[in-house]
Amino acid sequence: MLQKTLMSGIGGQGILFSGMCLAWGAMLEDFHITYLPAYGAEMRGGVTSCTIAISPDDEIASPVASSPDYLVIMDNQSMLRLQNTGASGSEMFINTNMVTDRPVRGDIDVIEIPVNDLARSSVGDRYANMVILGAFVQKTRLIKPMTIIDNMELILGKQKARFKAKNIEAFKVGLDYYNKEMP
Amino acid sequence: MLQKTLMSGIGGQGILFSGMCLAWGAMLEDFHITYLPAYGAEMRGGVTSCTIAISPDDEIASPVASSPDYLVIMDNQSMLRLQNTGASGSEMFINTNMVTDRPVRGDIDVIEIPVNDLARSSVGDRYANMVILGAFVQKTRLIKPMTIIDNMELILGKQKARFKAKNIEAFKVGLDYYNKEMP
Amino acid sequence: MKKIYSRPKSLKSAPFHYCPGCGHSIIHRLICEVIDEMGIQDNIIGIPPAGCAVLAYDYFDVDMCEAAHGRGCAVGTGFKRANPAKIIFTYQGDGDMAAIGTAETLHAANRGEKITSIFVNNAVYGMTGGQMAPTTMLGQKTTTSPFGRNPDFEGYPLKITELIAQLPGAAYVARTSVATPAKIMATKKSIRKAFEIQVAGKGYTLVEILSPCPTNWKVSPIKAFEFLESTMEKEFPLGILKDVEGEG
Amino acid sequence: MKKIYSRPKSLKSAPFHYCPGCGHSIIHRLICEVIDEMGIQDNIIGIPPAGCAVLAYDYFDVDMCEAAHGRGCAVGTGFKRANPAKIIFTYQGDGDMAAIGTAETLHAANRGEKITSIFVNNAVYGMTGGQMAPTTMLGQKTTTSPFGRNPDFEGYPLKITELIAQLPGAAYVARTSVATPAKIMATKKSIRKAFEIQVAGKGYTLVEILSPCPTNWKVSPIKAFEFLESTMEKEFPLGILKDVEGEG
Amino acid sequence: MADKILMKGSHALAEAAVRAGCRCYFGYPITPQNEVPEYMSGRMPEAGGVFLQGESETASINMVIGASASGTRVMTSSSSPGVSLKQEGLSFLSSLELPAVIVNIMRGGPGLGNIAPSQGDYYQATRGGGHGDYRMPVFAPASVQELYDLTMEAFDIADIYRTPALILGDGMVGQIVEPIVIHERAAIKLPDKDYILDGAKGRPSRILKSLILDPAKMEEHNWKLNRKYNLMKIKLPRHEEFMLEDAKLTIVAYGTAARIAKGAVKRARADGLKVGLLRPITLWPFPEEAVRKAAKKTKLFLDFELSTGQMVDDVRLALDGRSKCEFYGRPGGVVPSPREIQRIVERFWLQRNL
Amino acid sequence: MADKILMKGSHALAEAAVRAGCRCYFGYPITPQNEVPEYMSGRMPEAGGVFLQGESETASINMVIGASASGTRVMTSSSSPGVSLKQEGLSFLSSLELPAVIVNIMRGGPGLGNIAPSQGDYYQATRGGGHGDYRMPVFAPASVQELYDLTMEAFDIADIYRTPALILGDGMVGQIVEPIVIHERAAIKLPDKDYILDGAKGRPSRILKSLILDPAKMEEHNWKLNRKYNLMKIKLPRHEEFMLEDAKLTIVAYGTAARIAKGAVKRARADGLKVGLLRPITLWPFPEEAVRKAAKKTKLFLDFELSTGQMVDDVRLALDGRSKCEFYGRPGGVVPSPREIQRIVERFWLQRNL
Amino acid sequence: MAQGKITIDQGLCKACELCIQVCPEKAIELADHLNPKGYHPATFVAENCKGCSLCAMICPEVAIEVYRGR
Amino acid sequence: MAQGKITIDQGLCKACELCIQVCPEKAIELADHLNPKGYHPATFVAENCKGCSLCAMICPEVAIEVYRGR
Ligand SMILES: Cc1ncc(C[n+]2csc(CCOP(=O)(O)OP(=O)(O)O)c2C)c(N)n1
Ligand SMILES: Cc1ncc(C[n+]2csc(CCOP(=O)(O)OP(=O)(O)O)c2C)c(N)n1
Ligand code: SF4
Ligand code: SF4
Ligand code: SF4
Ligand code: SF4
Ligand code: SF4
Ligand code: SF4
Ligand SMILES: [Mg+2]
Ligand SMILES: [Mg+2]
Repeated sequence: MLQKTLMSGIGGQGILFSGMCLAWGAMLEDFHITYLPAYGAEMRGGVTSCTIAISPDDEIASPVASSPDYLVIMDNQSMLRLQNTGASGSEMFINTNMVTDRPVRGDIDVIEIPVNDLARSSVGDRYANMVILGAFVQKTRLIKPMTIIDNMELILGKQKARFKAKNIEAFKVGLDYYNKEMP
Repeated sequence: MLQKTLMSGIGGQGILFSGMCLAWGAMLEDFHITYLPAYGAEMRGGVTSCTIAISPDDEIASPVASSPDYLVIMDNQSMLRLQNTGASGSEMFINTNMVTDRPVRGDIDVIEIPVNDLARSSVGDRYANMVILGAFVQKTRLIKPMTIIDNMELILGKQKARFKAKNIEAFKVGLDYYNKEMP
Repeated sequence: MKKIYSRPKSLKSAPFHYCPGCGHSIIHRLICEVIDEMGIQDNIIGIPPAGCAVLAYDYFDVDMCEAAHGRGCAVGTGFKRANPAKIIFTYQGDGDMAAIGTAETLHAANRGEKITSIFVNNAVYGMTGGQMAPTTMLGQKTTTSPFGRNPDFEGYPLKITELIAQLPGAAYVARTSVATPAKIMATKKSIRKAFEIQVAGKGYTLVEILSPCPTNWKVSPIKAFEFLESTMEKEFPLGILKDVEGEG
Repeated sequence: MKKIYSRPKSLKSAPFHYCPGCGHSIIHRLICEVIDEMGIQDNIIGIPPAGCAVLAYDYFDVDMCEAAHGRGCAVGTGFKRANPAKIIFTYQGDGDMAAIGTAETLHAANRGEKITSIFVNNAVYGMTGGQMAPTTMLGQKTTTSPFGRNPDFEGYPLKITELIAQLPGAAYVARTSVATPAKIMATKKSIRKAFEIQVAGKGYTLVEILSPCPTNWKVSPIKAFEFLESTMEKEFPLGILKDVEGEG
Repeated sequence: MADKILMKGSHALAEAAVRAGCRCYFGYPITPQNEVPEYMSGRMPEAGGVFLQGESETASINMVIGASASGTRVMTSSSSPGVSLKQEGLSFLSSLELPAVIVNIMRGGPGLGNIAPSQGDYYQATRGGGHGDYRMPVFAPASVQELYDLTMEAFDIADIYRTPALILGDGMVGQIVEPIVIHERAAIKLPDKDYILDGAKGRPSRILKSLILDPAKMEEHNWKLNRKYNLMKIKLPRHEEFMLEDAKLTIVAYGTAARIAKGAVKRARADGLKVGLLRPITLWPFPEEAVRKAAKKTKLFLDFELSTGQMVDDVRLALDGRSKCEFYGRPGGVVPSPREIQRIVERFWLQRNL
Repeated sequence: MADKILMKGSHALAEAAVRAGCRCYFGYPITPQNEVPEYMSGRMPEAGGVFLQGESETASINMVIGASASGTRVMTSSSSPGVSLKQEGLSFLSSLELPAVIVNIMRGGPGLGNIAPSQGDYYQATRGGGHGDYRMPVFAPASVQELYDLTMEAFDIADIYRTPALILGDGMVGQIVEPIVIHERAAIKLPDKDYILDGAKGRPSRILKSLILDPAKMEEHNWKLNRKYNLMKIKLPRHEEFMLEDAKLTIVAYGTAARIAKGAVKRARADGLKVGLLRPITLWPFPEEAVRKAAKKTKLFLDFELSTGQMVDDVRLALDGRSKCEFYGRPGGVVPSPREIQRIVERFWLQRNL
Repeated sequence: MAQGKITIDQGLCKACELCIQVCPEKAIELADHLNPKGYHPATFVAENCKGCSLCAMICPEVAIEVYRGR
Repeated sequence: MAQGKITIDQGLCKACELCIQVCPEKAIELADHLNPKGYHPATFVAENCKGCSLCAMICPEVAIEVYRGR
């Protein structure tokens, strides 16, 4: 079944790359996928987001998510802007270190993760985006975690290949956190 | 019946003004008329020409003369260019002082007038265009000669009104020449 | 204690959409201060560009008319010719004024159009994401000069202000910077001078203002202001290049 | 006796369509003489303008590609970038180069495009019937400045050549005239120099040539040549404005 | 007849503009319409208006934007290649909803083409050669008098609908000299210009902009413009009918082509063929109703243009299968004679044994 | 799957150009297509080609003319307002019969509009927004892979027919990232370029010009171009059919709109409504035959565009009264969901009780 | 000797730190908390402000008002 | 002392008289007859031509060829 994920954060949090990892993973698992970054006016240091659509059987019609099944929220501006877009019954992953508010609505699942703390206490703050991705994949199982771990080099591309280890490590931190801390 | 006249000369011979006089005259006699100057590429010192269409009853469809009923030829280049355009049975007025060639075809009337001589020996060379117009009007009777004479000031417009007398005189020289010299 | 500095009244209260440390909003403020001090808020018309300042009309509380990219000086000419009593200013970036708008700018200056151009030179195309501008420094890396600007292929930083200064139609031409509070004050003085000379009907007036673009220079605001002073001001010397009223 | 002067071989035999006493055909001949002397007829590409010289390809026996009005330098840039081994020249009038083509010309020069522009300045729009050009003299009557060019409204004769001379990308910039046989010889020298510097890959080269337009100046050819020397050369001083190879 | 005078098309156009209250003209020379700026350069100062020769067509159309935004009646004129350079500006004028009169005296194309009469810019004029969803009223005069009258009216329509309006002529209409009657503009009530920028004195400051970043708001603007265009489609279509009552074959032609077609119709009628002419005077909005009405009687339509066929789309769209529409064209500046069109008509007449 | 990679639309387009042998790129930045020049600025030097950022769109298209005339494969790209500035140049390219690939990644318009996906430039692309009688092939990709494939092919078609060819995308197609397979260009036989200017060595000198002062000769040229366009009308039309076999209602949509429509078709089919999709891949020449074929079974057509309605003209022209064609549009950058289009389809289905 | 003080609109501040950089009296610092925009806003800390207005002069957000007097 | 002569292509000449103007030896005049273009073409008259080529240099129609020698 078609599943759409919307990931959002402020510039520099690397949320677009998290989305790319998910997209690559899904592609490598032979799903139909589209990845659409929000472009343009948001450029100015503000919120950046991307939408990943994943479908097992069908080509994807619209890459836009009018009401996504999953949301990943890395900062409070994104929270304020996106809290009402999720489909009812959708799951929202929150970076509790940056997100102070909480969605008022009660019809969605909220998964809270102290992403920056986890990152800082391991690989480093800049890898927060991979931490939350780890937790996200582990919970949603949209793709297999190993797909990302095994193909990190390919996903990073030549220029960035040297960051492979740290990205994988951060990703695992997220995985483990979810396994340990979450019911 | 619709009658089309094509007048042609080299820049400076004032043939466009002769055409304008004919057009004004015809309009003042309540004919339908159009006047179309050949514009553009000819600009460069070369041949200039204009087409005057005159119709007693009907609006004029095309201001262009594919095969004019009358031609007025002021110089030899015009002759070479236009000798074959006239309808068969058309009349061609030639300035013998400048036109050395003659049309080969035998199906048109040729009226020869030493226009520059007549002008020089009266008002002056620059008025050659009015001399040939005088002869033209006298022969063709497309309009009444007096219409042009009476309205010369109007036709010339404020700026050029001072040339009224000479233009009329030259026009008359043409009239008289035709009356005297032509059968 | 009494308030000695607060927001100019011709500057709307809307928060700026510019990036942290951007020079545009500083320059907006200066223009508004001059408008207030000259008391011309109800007699001036501004023409924002296509550029990061495209939304300038959300900040200036004066009549504002958008111009197509590069055409500010032509639109300004239209306004001034139609209604000479009004004070007209165009607000243009380096791409807008020195690339696509080269002809419109140069000819407005040459005709001595009685308008003022505020030319914000940040050495890149800010709005579109940091492509090379005619004013980009040699060696400077941008998204369309990834190996650094190479004079053999991309030419040299274009000093259109120096060119305009030579046109008889130009009455006041200055280059300033916002690198320090002192230079910001000087910039304000030049803007005022330009407006005054326009009002006096002496000709075309231009103030080029060197301004930071931390985002596309990919440095912090503080580093950007340093770069402005240490590097850009070397390539683009500050000063009053022309003043029909003699000084400078 | 032996023939010491005859028609250059790269000049086709077609009679010119230009008016009596027009400078264009003199300049055509000079370019062809240089092409012959340098032996580059089979390695040069010419770009005629929209202007009285629009039909130049009927006279030059070399590869020629028409350009839209004002865009000669952009088309020339395309040719040179695609095929740097070729020698490229644009042939442009004052309206073509200094009005609608201002941006294309200035930026080609600033990029140091290795092309040569032959800029024929006759102070009017010849082809279209004598409208005002950016280079029209103050007070000069044209079909669109019937009361004479007034600097307050139409600005000043634009010296785009002086502006280009200041751009680092420009390698050779000269202004000459065809007013006398001697000046015609000097013009030919400048054209050759420009081509040579282009071949040497030093940068953009420009030769502005003051040229008569008897038809639109509404005077005889002889009067036109006098006006050229007595008036136009005063407003547009002759000389080599720039030469990277030092001289002048 | 004292009040009848001889005037060249392009001069009549320019004089009409001045008498319509046009007080700013910005343009760049190009044949075959140089007579317009030339006339304006002498006439505007008399009328206390502004004539300015822009450094290009691009500059000129943007000057038009400034003048229009300050509430002045303004015009620019050019010919085909120059009009192509104005397309961005026309798109802006349309989105900003600024009135202005634009003149295109078409020449042969594409490219530099030539300066002979042609009708190759019909699509550009009626479909918006610029970017985005916009249209503008397009008037196609066929005589000097009509050129005068429509130009005058175009200024009112531009003000009423806050839109650029286009006069689409060809070299012939611009160059031809015919008798015309010069009259003053009709005194009609116009909406007051509450959008103009003249300094925010005693009122809040105003903004004129076409940038609308929010897609939802941009869409609203698009539909707003669209409603305006639909209103124009009801109010503006205009055409001339000539011998249509009993026509079995209807020629559809505009401008110079229509003059020639009219001559052909007379000739055909003289030979007893029931032929008529439908001449669109507005090209956009296209007189669809008139075409459909004619289709009630007419078996065959013949669209005749000085092009390879552009308006024929609109005739067929109007017919929507009701009758067939053939095409005959002479592009590139060739002006056929009424006799030639008569022969074409006869050929179809026989082939379809009408 | 090893050879499948993820790529952004605009990067795929640029890479396809390079692999198609494009060795000159001239362009000017404008959102939403900046990724094309940015990619080219890094990639072209690698490929031994030329990347040059022009001082404007006008300059860029004229640089394209020079490069094409010297026999090089060349491309320029822009978005709506920038493409309006290229119209004169496109008219010249067409008349000079010079091959080139032009890219328009459309944004919301008219005017400055916005940078969201839109399809408001259909008319400009298919009717020749420039002056004179010309057309050019227009390709409308709907996915990243198709963007890659069509761009590559556009270069061949441009060379074969000696014409500029246009890639017409929208912000969505340019920004979307999808899996694609990078393949090399097909080795097809191309006519040799006997028109190029590279110095008259061992051959007579050549002239490239679009000025043809003699109307008779200009007309010849117009008809010559027209014959070429008619040939393209036979050879080039291309479209995709989706569930058309038994469709009682056929949606016609291209590009991003077609993707959404396809989603709507699936949903409608799930509810048992016999709905199909006809997706034009070439907008000019328009797949008229395909539309007429579909009309044999389909009672009702629904044209869906991200505009106020432009392609709908071509659908109706193709139908010529055979069936009715309704229109639904979302201009300004709004991207509706498949669900929304499904509802529109249902409404028509009921109204017409199909 | 002149006394001064400033007020900083915490909502407008984007933490560019330019005011901190130019303040001769080190009278400004970034706060620890985040403002709604997600920045650590500048705050007025010291007593020794001279009301020289340098901070206000350079603040890109026009977030600073300056007071002076005894 | 150097002797010269010139030939003028009468068909090309447009009677601009520039050659006449520049000839130091007054060796050129306009003919009385008209050429096909309608101009009185320049013609070489005098014997004292020095072959200085000034006429050829300025002739806009490239109508003049120059010879020199004894
Ligand atoms: C005709 C046209 N071409 C291109 C663009 C895209 N565009 C918008 S702003 C801009 C340049 C911005 O740079 P600059 O003028 O230096 O202003 P800045 O953003 O740096 O302040 C460009 C290329 C456009 N809007 N219109
Ligand atoms: C886009 C465009 N605008 C205008 C014209 C008309 N036009 C052709 S040549 C020309 C100017 C001619 O003047 P100049 O460049 O000085 O050359 P000259 O004829 O004087 O040698 C103009 C305006 C055109 N062909 N294309
Ligand atoms: S991109 Fe640069 S110029 Fe634009 S707002 Fe940001 S900092 Fe300012
Ligand atoms: S109009 Fe002037 S420039 Fe043109 S050919 Fe005649 S004289 Fe020469
Ligand atoms: S006014 Fe001067 S001293 Fe006071 S905070 Fe600002 S910069 Fe510092
Ligand atoms: S200068 Fe203004 S925006 Fe920057 S940190 Fe200080 S108060 Fe905040
Ligand atoms: S060569 Fe010299 S002397 Fe002989 S005719 Fe010519 S100008 Fe006179
Ligand atoms: S210069 Fe040439 S064209 Fe002029 S008169 Fe002498 S020979 Fe004739
Ligand atoms: Mg900039
Ligand atoms: Mg000129």
